[in-house]
Amino acid sequence: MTMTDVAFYLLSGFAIWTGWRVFRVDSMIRATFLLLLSFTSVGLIGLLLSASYLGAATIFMMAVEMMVMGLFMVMFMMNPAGLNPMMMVHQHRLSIVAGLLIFAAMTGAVLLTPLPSDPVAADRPVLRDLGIELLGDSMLIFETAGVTLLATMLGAVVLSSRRGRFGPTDAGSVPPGLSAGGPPAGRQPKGGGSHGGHGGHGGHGGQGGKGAHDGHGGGGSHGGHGKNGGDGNHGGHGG
Amino acid sequence: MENTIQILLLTALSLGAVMALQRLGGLSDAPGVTAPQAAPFIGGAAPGTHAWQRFHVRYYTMTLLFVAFEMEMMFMYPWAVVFVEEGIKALVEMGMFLAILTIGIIYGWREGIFAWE
Amino acid sequence: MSLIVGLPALLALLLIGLWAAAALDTAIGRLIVGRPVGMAATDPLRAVVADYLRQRTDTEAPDHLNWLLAPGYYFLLAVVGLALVPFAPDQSLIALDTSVVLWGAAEAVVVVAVFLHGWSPNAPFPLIGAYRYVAIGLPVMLLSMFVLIAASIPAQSLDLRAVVESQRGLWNVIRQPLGLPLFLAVVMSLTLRGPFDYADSADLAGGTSAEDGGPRWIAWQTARAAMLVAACAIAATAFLGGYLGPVLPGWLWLSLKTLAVMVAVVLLTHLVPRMPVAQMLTLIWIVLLPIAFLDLLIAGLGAL
Amino acid sequence: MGMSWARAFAASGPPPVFAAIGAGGLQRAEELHGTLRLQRSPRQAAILLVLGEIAPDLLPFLQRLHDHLPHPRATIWHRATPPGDWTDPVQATADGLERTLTDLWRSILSGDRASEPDFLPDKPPNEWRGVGPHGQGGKGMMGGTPYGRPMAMTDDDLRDGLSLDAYSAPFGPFLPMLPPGLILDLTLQGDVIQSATATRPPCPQPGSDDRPGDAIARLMRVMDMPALALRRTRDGLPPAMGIAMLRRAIPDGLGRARDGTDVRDRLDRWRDKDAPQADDGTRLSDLLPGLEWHEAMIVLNSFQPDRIRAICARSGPEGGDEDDKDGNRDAPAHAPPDHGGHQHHDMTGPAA
Repeated sequence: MTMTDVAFYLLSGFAIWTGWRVFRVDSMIRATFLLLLSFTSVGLIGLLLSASYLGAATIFMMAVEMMVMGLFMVMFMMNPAGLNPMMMVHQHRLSIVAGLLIFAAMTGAVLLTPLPSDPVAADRPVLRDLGIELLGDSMLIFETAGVTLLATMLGAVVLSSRRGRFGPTDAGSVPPGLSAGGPPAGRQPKGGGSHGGHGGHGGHGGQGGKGAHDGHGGGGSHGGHGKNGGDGNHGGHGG
Repeated sequence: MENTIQILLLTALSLGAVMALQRLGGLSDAPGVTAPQAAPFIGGAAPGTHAWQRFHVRYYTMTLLFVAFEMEMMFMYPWAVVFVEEGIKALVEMGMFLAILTIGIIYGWREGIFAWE
Repeated sequence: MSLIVGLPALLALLLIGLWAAAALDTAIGRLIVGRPVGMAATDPLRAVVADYLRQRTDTEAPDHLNWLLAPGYYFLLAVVGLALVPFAPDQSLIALDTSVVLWGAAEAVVVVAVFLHGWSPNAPFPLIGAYRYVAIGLPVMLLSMFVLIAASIPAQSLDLRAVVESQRGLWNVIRQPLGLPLFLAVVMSLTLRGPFDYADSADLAGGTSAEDGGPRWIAWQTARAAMLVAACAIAATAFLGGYLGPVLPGWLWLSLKTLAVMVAVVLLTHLVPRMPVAQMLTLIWIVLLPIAFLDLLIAGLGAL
Repeated sequence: MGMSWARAFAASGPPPVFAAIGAGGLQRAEELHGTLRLQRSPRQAAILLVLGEIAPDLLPFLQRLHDHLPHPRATIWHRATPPGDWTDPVQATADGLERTLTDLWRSILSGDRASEPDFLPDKPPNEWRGVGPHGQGGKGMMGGTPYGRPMAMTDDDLRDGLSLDAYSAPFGPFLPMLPPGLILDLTLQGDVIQSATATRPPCPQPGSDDRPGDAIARLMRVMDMPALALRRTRDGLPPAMGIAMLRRAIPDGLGRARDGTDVRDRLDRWRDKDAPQADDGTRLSDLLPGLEWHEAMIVLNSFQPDRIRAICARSGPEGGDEDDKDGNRDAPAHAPPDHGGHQHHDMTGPAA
């Protein structure tokens, strides 16, 4: 085994271990930055295998994205720091089966596909090739990516910014009912309905003064939490 | 290859040194940290709750704009390498690209996303 | 460069740089107050030893591991940055053809390290400092990317070694005059200083380091000074021609230029106030970012 | 007992000091900034310098602050009388302060003087060890008192309407960036202030009002220009260039009091050495809610000691309700934090 092999196995092992730890820790911040460590290891493997731009760019992008993800995770999750232990996974049996199936499928694809053997010369200027490609045949794709990213920006601003040139964007909005035609869900807007558009909050009910912090989301479901539908599979299972 | 192994080595050395600095330092005969010592410093008063909370980030819209913008910046690295070769064509192409994205920034600014929500 | 020669050289440069950073900060501070400089060269050392001999404190229920690791990450990023800097033609500790990108990645991880440092103590001031820093640390990174990409254009490479060689005729600081000033802002943000110190500021009783005492305090301040050395060395490399210069050996030129950038940064730290964070955010996106565009345009037109 | 060379070397430097300022100590603190190594947080200090008389109601806070300092630590009383039950207090005379400080620093480093023990009992705010299913004092997701404290709970927000956690805590009375003696009950969401009441006004600082140079210096220190804050030109003010930079960094219209002046106007009055302004009935609820932390600290440091004392005195928990009649609709009608926030409506709440 050469040093490169040793480094490869070390980094791969670390990437897998940190990836697994993401689902075993209680703190959202720990989970977020364990994922970053996992991605960083993958980026370093990229560097190791002479993909120097891809490797460095992976670390770069993932650091930024995990940072932003961490902000949102803490914002919208109950018990974000994991002060009370909790399970980060749900539906164990289904997920174990699904995980094994996907693992088998992907491993099978890797092992059974006849991969082409087309080694690139070590001194090939890959970065230059990429640049030529971006300015040549792929120029349209490149500019389309610009427009797509513009759409992303506009969409993000429209969806998440409350304040706008024409007043609060949620003025007069009412959350949908829990049943068809039912009364609006969630906390009732106070004072003229200037903020209504945040739903749920069902999981933790009342907040009755400093001493009475019990009874929050003890069971498995904290179905409400309307702001973060996508994160709904974390949390729960407090006791 | 070699550079990755060097980075790994530097990682081990740096993390090891700084962690050792923190763990080995300090009074050997100091008493353990007591409860009043461990309370967070807010000027002499005592807080009621933990500081960790669903922290209300005031600039979240900006972070979304930032992520999109940053994604785009990744195209600029290979572009910089071939700029001299491609000349005016590269300049125009990147000018177009940046112009498109600048629209996003100006729009966000007009919507007030750089202020504290 | 082989590790056996390079590592001790790096270590020596870093230690001298750390000491110079601390002494400069003290000396320039005293000069501005109008007091004698006195023992500015050894006073920081005394403070370090004193803190090293004091009790390690903790807060209630902190994130112990991340609190311990955060200064380590910060220091590591500084070391990696310094290892990317060429000392002489074709001589840098880490020989990488995309060192500009890797430095960008290190800048991105700095935001993570500072955030973790503020998050971990589970105390209000560090927490506010951490979150506020992310707001500024992220967009400032765009400035860094723009000016470093501009510096790479004449080199036709993302390798800092090539960037230095491309300045044989004319330094980038003259060719692209907007690059260095913008990068100084980046340096101040990376090292939590003066007008860009949104993490460890006075209005938060020290922000992310408000709960750091004894050895923790030294570890964080050391990492901060190391980052100052590394970021200034990168600035000297990308804009001031790095090791290029007549008569004196290359590494000495590099050190002198790094020192010059450090003096500029420390002066700015002391002389410029910090504006509220929302104003700074607008300033970065609406004023500094277009200036960075302009820098890129100047670099592009110059290279045509 | 001799000291090891490391201790002797450390003892030859200036001691790290945290200043707890009481009544009449502010002006002296301003002078000491130039000569002592004043730290921002007690975690980085070895010596607690009590500067000015500490009112009896502030004594428990002083004790809690004292316990934050890492060992070895000591306390010095300067222009202050230690309470009778303070064991072996060290007092420093007006001109002997530096001498006393260095001697004390030397003796606690060498071990000749034992480090001061805690005042407060080693007891967590709530008993948590072994409580609850995991033994960390918590219940369910958010309940209980994990590691001794409850978690913050959600509340409405006055800016963007996202009901995230509200952090309520009393800040002060010995924070270096707040007027000394002020205990400020803040409810924060993120770093934005939702509501502010002063449960205790700042200590009186006689003679500080006619020192505009000191006032500008305090503002400079909050905005991280500590060196320029110490420099004085012949007219007793920090350099004009520094003041101009400071002014530019302060947003226009920030911290408008009822008499219509904002922070910049007040800075201009100091610069021009105008007479201190008369009190105009401003309350903290006019100034702070809706401000981000840094802005709030700038605003609080833009008043002369007497004026901020008057503002805080009428912003107590009892007198905070009458601002609404001034048409100040943006001010939140929040209950003070001790009421535990407002009542949440959960899904079974009233429909209309």
